[in-house]
Amino acid sequence: MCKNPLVPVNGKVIEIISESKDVKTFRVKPETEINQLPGQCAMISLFGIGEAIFSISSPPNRELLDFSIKRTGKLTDILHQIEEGQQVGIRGPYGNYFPAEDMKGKNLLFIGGGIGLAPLRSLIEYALDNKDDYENIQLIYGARTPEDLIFRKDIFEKWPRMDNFTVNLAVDVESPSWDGYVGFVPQYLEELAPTPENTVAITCGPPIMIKFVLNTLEKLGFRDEQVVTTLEYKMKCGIGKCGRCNIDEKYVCKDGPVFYLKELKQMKNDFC
Amino acid sequence: MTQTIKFDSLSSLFNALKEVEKDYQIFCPTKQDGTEVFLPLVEIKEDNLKATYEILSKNEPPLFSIKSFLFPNSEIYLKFKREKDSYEFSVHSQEETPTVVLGGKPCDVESFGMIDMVFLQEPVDTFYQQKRENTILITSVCNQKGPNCLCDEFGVDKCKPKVSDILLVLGEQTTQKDEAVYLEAVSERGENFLEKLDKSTESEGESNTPNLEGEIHQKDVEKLSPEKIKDIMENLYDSPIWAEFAMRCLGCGICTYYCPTCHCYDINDFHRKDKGVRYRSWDSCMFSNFSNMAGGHNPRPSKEDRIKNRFFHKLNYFVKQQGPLACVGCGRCAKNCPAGISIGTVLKKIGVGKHV
Amino acid sequence: MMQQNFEPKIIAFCCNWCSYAGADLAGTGRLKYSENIRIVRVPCSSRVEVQMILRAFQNGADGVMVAGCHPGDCHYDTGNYHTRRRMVLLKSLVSFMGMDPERLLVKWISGNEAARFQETVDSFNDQLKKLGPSNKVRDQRCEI
Amino acid sequence: MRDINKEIIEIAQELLESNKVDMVLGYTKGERPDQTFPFIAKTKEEAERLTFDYYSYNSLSKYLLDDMYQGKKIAIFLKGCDFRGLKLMIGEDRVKREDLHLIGLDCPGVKRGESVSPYCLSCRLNNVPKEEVDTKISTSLEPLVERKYSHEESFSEINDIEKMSNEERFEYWKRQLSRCKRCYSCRNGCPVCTCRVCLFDRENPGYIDGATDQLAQHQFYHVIRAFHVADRCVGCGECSRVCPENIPLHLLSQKLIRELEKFYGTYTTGVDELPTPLSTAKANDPDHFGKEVK
Repeated sequence: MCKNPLVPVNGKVIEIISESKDVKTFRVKPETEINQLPGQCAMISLFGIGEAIFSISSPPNRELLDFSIKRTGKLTDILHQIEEGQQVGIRGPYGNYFPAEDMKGKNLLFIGGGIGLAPLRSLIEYALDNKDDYENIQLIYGARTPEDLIFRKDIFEKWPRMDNFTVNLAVDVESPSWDGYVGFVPQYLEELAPTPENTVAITCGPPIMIKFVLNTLEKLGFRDEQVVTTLEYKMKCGIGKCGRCNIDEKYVCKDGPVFYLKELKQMKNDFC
Repeated sequence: MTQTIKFDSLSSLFNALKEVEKDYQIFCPTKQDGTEVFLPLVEIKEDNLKATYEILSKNEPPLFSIKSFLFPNSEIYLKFKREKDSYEFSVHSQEETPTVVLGGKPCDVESFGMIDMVFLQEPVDTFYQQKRENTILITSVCNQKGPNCLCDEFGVDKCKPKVSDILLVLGEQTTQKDEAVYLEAVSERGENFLEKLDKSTESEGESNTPNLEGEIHQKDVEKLSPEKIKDIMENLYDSPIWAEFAMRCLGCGICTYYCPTCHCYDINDFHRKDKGVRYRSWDSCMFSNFSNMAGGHNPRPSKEDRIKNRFFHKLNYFVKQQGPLACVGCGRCAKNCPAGISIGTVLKKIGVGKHV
Repeated sequence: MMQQNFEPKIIAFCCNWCSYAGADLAGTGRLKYSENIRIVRVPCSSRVEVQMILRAFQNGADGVMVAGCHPGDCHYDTGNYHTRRRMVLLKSLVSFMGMDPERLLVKWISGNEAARFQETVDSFNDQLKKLGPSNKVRDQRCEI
Repeated sequence: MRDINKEIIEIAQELLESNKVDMVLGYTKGERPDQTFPFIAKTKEEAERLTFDYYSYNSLSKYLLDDMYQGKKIAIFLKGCDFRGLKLMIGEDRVKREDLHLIGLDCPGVKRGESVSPYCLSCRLNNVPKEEVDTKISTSLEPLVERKYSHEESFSEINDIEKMSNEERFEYWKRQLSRCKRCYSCRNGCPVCTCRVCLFDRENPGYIDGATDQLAQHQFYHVIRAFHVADRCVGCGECSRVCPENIPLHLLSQKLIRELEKFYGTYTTGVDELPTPLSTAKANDPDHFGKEVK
């Protein structure tokens, strides 16, 4: 009998990196390869507690899979208490992926908020792996406070030093430890006004931020097929059968999580 | 090859079934504490037979649909054990004994056609597939429509459903008007089962099922066109009718749990000390925590959103995804909903089919 | 009939001000009582909701004990009066549904009644041993 | 005798036309003669569909808690039990009396399908007191059952169960409860189950578990559901009526009502003053746990 898609494979947490006070990155080594593409997700399970779907924040072809997880619920609470070496269940990859092929030869504009940088990171790193295929990369990233910014090594050290890579950071509220931009991401985006020419914008963040970012991008002249976003819904099966993550007839787990703005606009239901 | 077997009466059919009971798990409908239930054949006593006969002869589906035999209300699929830091998990093996479900109505068995589309499409849900292949469906046909039935409208043939292994016809439903019971094989699986049954019984053996009597033909009923309804629904997204329904909806899960085509599920873990299981159980899109996320965001926060989503799924999304309307017209929602919201009332409200 | 080798699991909800102190005193006084008991400290016996008791049974308890201050001595004046009303009712409902009400013990134990605590636990333990494992209210899923 | 429906429609139309209310919450006929369902009339035309008959079993007062009804002026038709449920909600500040226009009905007893609701057989508070509502329907239907109220007889069903042995009772409830599909209609239909967030809906701690193959989970749900409305029950019997599996849930409530009565005296929800028996406690209550058990 062939394997049921709901049955996970074993994985081991090799390393845990604390990103902020409520975000940790778990570096997992699965027993069998997952072979994901940038933007895809996987189900992580702690036996006895449950499963939840998370986006993979590392690019393809790495030994370890990174999951950057914010502490919000029952499972993530426990996940934040585990130690390196913990065994977890993993199944996936699920969903579609960022259209990295279509983006070749273009500028990439990443707009992220809070934990929303996690799925974007897989594509950023993928683009850096294939530097020749892509033009300039710009990242506009914001969080509530400076302490809430995640992937600090990447955003403060690694990425700003790369060629053709601009990093613009923002925080929502003023803080003594912050001398950068203070304000919301959509606002910052409007001020920076990146050109839509030969550019694809990729955004992820809290639903309300995505909503305003999409508006701003339109104002800046981005067309619907130049904007890509990745969404998050409650999921149980990850394979389009359990029926809860639908927006219209599309299942976020199977037909998403990555959607072009064009697709979102055709939907009758609001995505948030 | 065995095609049709005639039994003198329901009890002679049951005696024949008892002969093969060691190879099959057989379930039949009957009444217990005044309520229709499916029980294993062994538990059906002589005095239950009258109730069983009544349920079979009724032109109305039994209280609860038979989908739970193929897609159980809750099923454990993973077991795990913890030893210090490591976990061991294994797939919880399912019973291999073939199951026979007697007494589903044509609408019930046709619903499996729809669940197949979802669960058997890639990636295949092997738990369902295994049960599906291991279950023989003996369908009790109807020769008339019941008070809530919309089978004709939804294209379900109440006399000869497409998805079934064996058809069960009661003599009283036919021109013969007798007490006999006919079993007619309509699939290979059904034929094999009848052959086994044939050897074990001294019934009259092969014969032909006499013709059914009653309103067997669709009378002036126009079959609903999935495409047409899908298009009508397209324009109803912002309609006030959903709020109207929501105002009287109780928000319970009756419609989803009693619906033979609803197939949403939930996955959860249960553990005690070092042992645990992972199980899936039915879930209902009418519950507020169905789509509520850990962070507190809920894409469908109000009853209106949920009721709209449910009927859009049945009458619009499913058509787009798979083709047919996700309803077999069994009428259980109409019978059981305490607030009188059913597929029939929705169709009426959206102006489809004057007959409903 | 006493079951051989059966050690019941007892969950005891003890009020912080009286019964828990009583248990504490039993400990410091080296009074030995059955180790089958697992004490959960609660601020007041009225904090113990029905769902907690049932959950304990579901998850494998063979007996549940709710212990609070003697009526009139509640740290919050009326807390244990509420416990009293609630527990009487729960016991009748549970027995109406055919479960064993004897598996739920409610007891008033004050902070200086170490001996009473010891006695209560031990006699409850013996009683549960006679009753045998509780399987009417237990979730059976881990036993497969 | 006047036609009750005519009177209902006239009253509703008058209220809507004079803008005294935004909507009238009542009943209308369903598809079949034995179906009557809740209905909201917002216009004079819609009001013509209002009706009241033996099948008007739903408790309408529960709807008022829903978000969709907030901030609106609502006229609501009330049977005796619904009225008592509503009074509890008003007493607990869950709804505002000034937003409501209460229309009292004399209830003839109700049925779902063919069976008369068990509670109606022993109901003595079927009529809504005229002085407590804004409008009283003067016509009434022929009573469905001949009521001979006897306090003892109203508990006859639970007596039968109490006569059983412990094992028999356990088997009885095991059989009944294992039919439960956990659709929550008994909770959602109950007019006195009024928590803002139900403990069964809370995800953390997840008190209830989706597994319906475990008797323990059914017991957990039903004991707690019954217990949480024990002292609040108005005896409408809606829990048993809405249950598609015919689980006699009202027996649990009846048992609890009788126990409360035995220990703490009679209390009739919606008639007697708040607090309800379980939200208060007295020093001189009987103490069943004081005596030593040997």
